[in-house]
Amino acid sequence: MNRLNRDQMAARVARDIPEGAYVNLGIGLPTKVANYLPAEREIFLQSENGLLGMGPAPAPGEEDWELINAGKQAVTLLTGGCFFHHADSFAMMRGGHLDICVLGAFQVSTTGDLANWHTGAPDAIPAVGGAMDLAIGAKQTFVMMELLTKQGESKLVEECTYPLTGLGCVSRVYTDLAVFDVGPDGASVIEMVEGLTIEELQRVTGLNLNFSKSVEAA
Amino acid sequence: MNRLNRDQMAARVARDIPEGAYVNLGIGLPTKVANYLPAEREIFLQSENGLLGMGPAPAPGEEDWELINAGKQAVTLLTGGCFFHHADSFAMMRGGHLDICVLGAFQVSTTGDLANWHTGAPDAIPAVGGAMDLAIGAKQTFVMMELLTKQGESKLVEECTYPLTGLGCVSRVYTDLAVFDVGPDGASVIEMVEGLTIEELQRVTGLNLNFSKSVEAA
Amino acid sequence: MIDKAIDGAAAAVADIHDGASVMIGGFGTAGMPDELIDALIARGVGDLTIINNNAGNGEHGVAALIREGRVRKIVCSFPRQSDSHHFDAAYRAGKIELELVPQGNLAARIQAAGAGLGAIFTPTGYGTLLAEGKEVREIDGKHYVLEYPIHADFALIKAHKGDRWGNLVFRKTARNFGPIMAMAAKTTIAQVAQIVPLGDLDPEVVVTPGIFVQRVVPIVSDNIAIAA
Amino acid sequence: MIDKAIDGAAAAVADIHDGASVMIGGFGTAGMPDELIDALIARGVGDLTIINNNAGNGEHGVAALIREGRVRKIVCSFPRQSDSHHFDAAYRAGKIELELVPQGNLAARIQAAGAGLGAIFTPTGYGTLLAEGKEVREIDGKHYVLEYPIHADFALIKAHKGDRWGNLVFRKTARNFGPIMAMAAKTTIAQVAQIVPLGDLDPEVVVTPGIFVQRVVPIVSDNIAIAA
Repeated sequence: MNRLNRDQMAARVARDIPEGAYVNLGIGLPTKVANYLPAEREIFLQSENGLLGMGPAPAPGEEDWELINAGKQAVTLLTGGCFFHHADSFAMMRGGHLDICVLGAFQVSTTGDLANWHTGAPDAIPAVGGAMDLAIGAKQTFVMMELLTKQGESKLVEECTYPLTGLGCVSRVYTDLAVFDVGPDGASVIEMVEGLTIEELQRVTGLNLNFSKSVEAA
Repeated sequence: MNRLNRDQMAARVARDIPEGAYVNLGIGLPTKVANYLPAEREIFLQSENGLLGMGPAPAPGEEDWELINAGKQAVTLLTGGCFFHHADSFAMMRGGHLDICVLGAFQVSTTGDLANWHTGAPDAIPAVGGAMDLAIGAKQTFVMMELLTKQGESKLVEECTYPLTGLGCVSRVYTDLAVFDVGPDGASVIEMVEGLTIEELQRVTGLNLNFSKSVEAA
Repeated sequence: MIDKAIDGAAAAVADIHDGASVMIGGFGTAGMPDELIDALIARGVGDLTIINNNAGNGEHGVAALIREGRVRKIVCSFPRQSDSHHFDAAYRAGKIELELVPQGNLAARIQAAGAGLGAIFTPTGYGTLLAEGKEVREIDGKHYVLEYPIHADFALIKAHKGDRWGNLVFRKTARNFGPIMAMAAKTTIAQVAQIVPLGDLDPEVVVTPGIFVQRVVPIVSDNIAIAA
Repeated sequence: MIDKAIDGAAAAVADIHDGASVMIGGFGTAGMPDELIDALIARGVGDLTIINNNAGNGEHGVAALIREGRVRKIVCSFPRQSDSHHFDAAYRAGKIELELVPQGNLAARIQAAGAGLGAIFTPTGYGTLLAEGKEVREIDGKHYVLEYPIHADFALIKAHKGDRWGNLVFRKTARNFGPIMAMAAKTTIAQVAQIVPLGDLDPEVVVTPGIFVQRVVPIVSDNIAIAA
């Protein structure tokens, strides 16, 4: 079975981001998506700390620590990019102006609930950052995650057991094994890696999955 | 009796505006106050249409119709002034950042209610503009008006009969006959023109007025 | 390559449809997108809801839209102007609906729409005719009125310079409602005096980031001097 | 003549009192007013409520304030950082109160305070732990949580350049919370890399008008390159 590695997952997500899209890539795994956006496609990356038109990391030694991303790493600004304050930045998210937001997750439910900010462990110090704003703000929220935990449990679930980040906010889930559409009608598998069968995906997730015609035909 | 004319009223209001004050002068009569602010006193005039540091009218022929005040007259910008959008401009008012707002009025009540936007006439087309925002936003709202109507009725009243602009928002009323503090404790006369008596002011207003010690001693 | 520049006002407003809600920037003549309004009139669609600070005066712009019977409803703070006879006549004849909004609430409600808020408690208007029938609440000893966001299908605004990504800068008090309307409308159409190459606008100085602007129309107006 | 320039961070923070609420700008190192925080620590007052996006890391800034036991409560979105051990220890020991706020609600609540709103209905956080016990409402088919403004006695922010009237411009992503905190605090103290003569800042380009700034402190930091 051709399980995708993290770079392959990032490349897969990048394929679905069209020219002209306004996109926020969450901290962690989603950051990798930037590496796979084709240079000839003009795509606008937003960073929650007040930056639109984010460019790649600067060359070592060229860092400007007043030009950073949400992960507090040094970045650059593309020609045509601009700066704004925090209220405008989150208005951009909350007001539905971003086309796509790509986030990591602990769990996603088949109806699109997202859990990605807090494990719920009683001794954990909670921290939310911009996760809840990002989850609900963009026109489409994509999640990018390995489908199974190290213990082999599905992170795509009937109902999230971790504390929620947002309700019904995720529209698509990219994993190392399959790509799912999620929402009010439940989860549909729209793509599977080579060598994976419908039966096996049903088994490892333990979910009642729909399969798109193209997947069934494959 | 030395009834003040409109320029004298404007000069009287100007006396009470200290250096460094952020001030909005309403359309009409209050606009005249600007003419009496001493040049050596730095005072910041705000205009609701997105301008702080408003200067005097330009010389004829020098008008820039993209540099106007709330009354849509051409103005200038002082060195150090700046521009901003409408939401920020009204945040400046509503958020309590202006020190003083000077407005005209149809009526003011002894408790500081203001009526200055609508006569309530059934066939009148209502128009409010920034009046309600200005009335309630500044740290102090001053009213400037002739005390009596042409028919001799007091415009300082127990209770406004015209539709209200704001409740309990006026702190001081400058008129051609006297200056009043108004508020929860009612109206106090803090100044009268020469030749006017306490008895006469009581009579023409028909109000139960308090008089400050200095007025009583005069 | 993304290029939001569009040639001519007519093309820019070609999808504004009957029944659309249309924000129009401007305060006085400053920031009024005259050529876009003319193109909207020429398009001939009606039943429009117009959001503007005023209700037009004289014979052009919003006044002309009203004169031609294209406006079902107007949301504004100050309809009565020196020469607002077309609005006055339509209003007295019951041919136009008026939603009168204090100017700061108008700005705050437009900003709330752009920011995705569901409603705001504002102190402006409390205890007045304009709050009648509205929900009120006392918070920390002050009284507030609940007001809802104002969204629109389109915003027509006028900026000073723009680039192909839709970044805008404004000029003096022509800024007024432009930046917040751009955020509140589904489709924002900005007429600009000049389209400049990408990168010419200093990233610190862009007032409206391109994400809020869908179309940029270069139109040289002759009535306003253009500073460098 | 109005001159808001003040000589030295110590003088600038000299009236911050025990029990004060203090907003501190900055996101990461960008826009963090380090020298003002150092002066606040040196001043020795405690029982403070701090509003910042984070809860400090390492040994300086907000982390040092917490280490010295000066902070009764912190309002922030992301207290857990790579090196936030002073916050972590104080929190686990029950020595500091945490109000955890989603970052966009933090920004919106600060902005609401500056704009004089009484409360806002925001969609962020609906249906989550962070909305527990809060008023919710469905408006036009979407769900919202009622959130209240965050005011403060003082704001400590870092800008790029300022003038004697308090006008400010910022640099790159160091802008972040500065402009909205300046509007939300009774007294805003801005450290700037440079004070320029009145008129040097282009009126179109001023990000924070002087009305929102009470004190401007020129401080040349050596850790950030200063662009022209």
